[in-house]
Amino acid sequence: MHDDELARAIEAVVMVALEPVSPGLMAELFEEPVERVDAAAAELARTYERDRRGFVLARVAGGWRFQSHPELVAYVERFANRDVSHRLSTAALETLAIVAYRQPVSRAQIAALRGVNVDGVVRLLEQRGYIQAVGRADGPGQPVLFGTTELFLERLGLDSLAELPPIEDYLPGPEAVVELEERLRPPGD
Amino acid sequence: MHDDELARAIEAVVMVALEPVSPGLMAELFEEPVERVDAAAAELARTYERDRRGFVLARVAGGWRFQSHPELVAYVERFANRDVSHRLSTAALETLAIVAYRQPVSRAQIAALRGVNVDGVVRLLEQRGYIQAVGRADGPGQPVLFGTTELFLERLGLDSLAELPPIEDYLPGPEAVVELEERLRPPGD
Amino acid sequence: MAVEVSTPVFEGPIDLLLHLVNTHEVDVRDVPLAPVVDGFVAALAEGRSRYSMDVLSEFLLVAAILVELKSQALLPGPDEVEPEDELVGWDQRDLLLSRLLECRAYAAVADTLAKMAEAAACSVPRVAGLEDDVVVHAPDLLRGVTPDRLARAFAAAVAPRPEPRIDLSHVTVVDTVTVSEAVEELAVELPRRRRATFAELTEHLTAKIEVIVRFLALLELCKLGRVTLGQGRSFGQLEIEWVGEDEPVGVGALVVDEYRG
Repeated sequence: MHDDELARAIEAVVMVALEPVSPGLMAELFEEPVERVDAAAAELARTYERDRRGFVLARVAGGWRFQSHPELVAYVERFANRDVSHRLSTAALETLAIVAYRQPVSRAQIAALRGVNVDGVVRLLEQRGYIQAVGRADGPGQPVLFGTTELFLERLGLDSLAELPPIEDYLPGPEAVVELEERLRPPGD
Repeated sequence: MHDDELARAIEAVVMVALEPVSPGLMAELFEEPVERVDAAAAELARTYERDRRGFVLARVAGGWRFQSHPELVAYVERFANRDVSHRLSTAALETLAIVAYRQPVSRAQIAALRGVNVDGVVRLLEQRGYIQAVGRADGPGQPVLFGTTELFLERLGLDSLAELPPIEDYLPGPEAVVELEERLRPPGD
Repeated sequence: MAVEVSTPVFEGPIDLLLHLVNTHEVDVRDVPLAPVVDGFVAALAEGRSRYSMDVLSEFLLVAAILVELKSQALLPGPDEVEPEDELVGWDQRDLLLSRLLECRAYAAVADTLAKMAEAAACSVPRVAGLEDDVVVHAPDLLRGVTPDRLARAFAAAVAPRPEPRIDLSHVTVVDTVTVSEAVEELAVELPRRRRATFAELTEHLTAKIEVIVRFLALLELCKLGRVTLGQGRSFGQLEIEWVGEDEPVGVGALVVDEYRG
């Protein structure tokens, strides 16, 4: 792979990643030596710094990730604390409900139920502290499993998950449950 | 704010956003005219394209967001371990097209056009988040009127509905009208 | 393949008949519509393997337009000699045609939309969000969310997504009972009655569309082997006999074909 292509591939993958991406994983993906990948990422990071970009490519927790430049934290905080939505969207609430009733549950399982990619919504709920990673599934890729947090219980005025309303009272009938089980299987049907 | 500072602030904020960031919101955060913010973002987008970065700054659903460059889709797909394209059925797509071009539109109006009951398809599109109730008609029964969502724009990579291809280009010409009439006859007649 | 009909003035596919009526090559007043319906019933008797549900529903559409044309032609208008009367048939034809044209435009653009979506899917958006060390004082997003609302949200999220079902909305734009709802209704009523005529089953109905929907529902039940349909003589009453179980059947037990639009 050319230097140019390698740099672009690193940029693309790290841009869409939710967690820091390890050089080892990228080396596998690109079929390149891990040292070369790591050096290319470090070179990119220098380029951004030199060009005074508003973001940095940072080496964090054993991997590379994009984040905002510390010099611009004032704007980022203003953005994060903007007074836009006081309420969760329907999509976010439904996703939270799925996590609450189906925990532990993976992103892919939620996506299969909701029929759309839920990465952004899961991220939002995670960052607001309503859900958290509680483990990993055994299957291929060992996807992260999510569950609700103490904060979630607190906000809903619940002592424990056992106090959630029994979902049977809200479901139309036994057929729906069967269908639900079927759709909870990993995608790829 | 200096041009440089503005560009960096845009980069920092868009980098941490979960959804496209509207120029209006950034104008508020930065206390700059919205036109200036929008122009600066567009200039950044051109810079990335010129420098052949692996990511793009795209104008989608009324805002700016970072996304991976389409040329690197192979790596991103391998990384995310998922098929990024999942097509809707023809029935769903045609219904979606009707909603997109005729919004606000009621179920009955869609059904009258498509010639079949569309309750299931409309519900599916609503659950996927591509369409939503946007109001009610004045007529008898005050049927719910549907319109497309921001997610619809995002999925199509459109900035606004104005970017939809003009439906006139897809209306059959006079020859097709004649042909359609003839198709009312059986073959060989 | 369209359903063939046979009348004293015309023999052939029913949509051709509509075409001829519309182009005034055949006077709709000369066309007895009963044989048209006979042709339909005969077509059904020949077995459903020959005709798809699309063809049969298209027949119903065309037949409905013919009935409407004929009723307009037979009813004395306020100004019978007005030349506008000549245009009535054209109006109907144009309506059908313009609907077909518009549908074709949406079908064509739907393909373009799918391609746009595919192209857009090649770019994956960044959704990593904020770094962990950014201080967020954003308002509590869960304010006002009760456990009950959460449970409702879950029920909404996992509610089965119904597949599209056929009905005859193209004949009327008023919301009406769907075929599967009618199947459900008949599956409760018929075991009680054992036998009934079509007239008895539909006497409480006022809208034509509802009668037609009951008819389609009976065809469904027949296909499922729950009823037999018979007719003593030509133009006689349509007689229905329930041959399913004695107990009323929940609709969950009946698998009604899913029709795609």
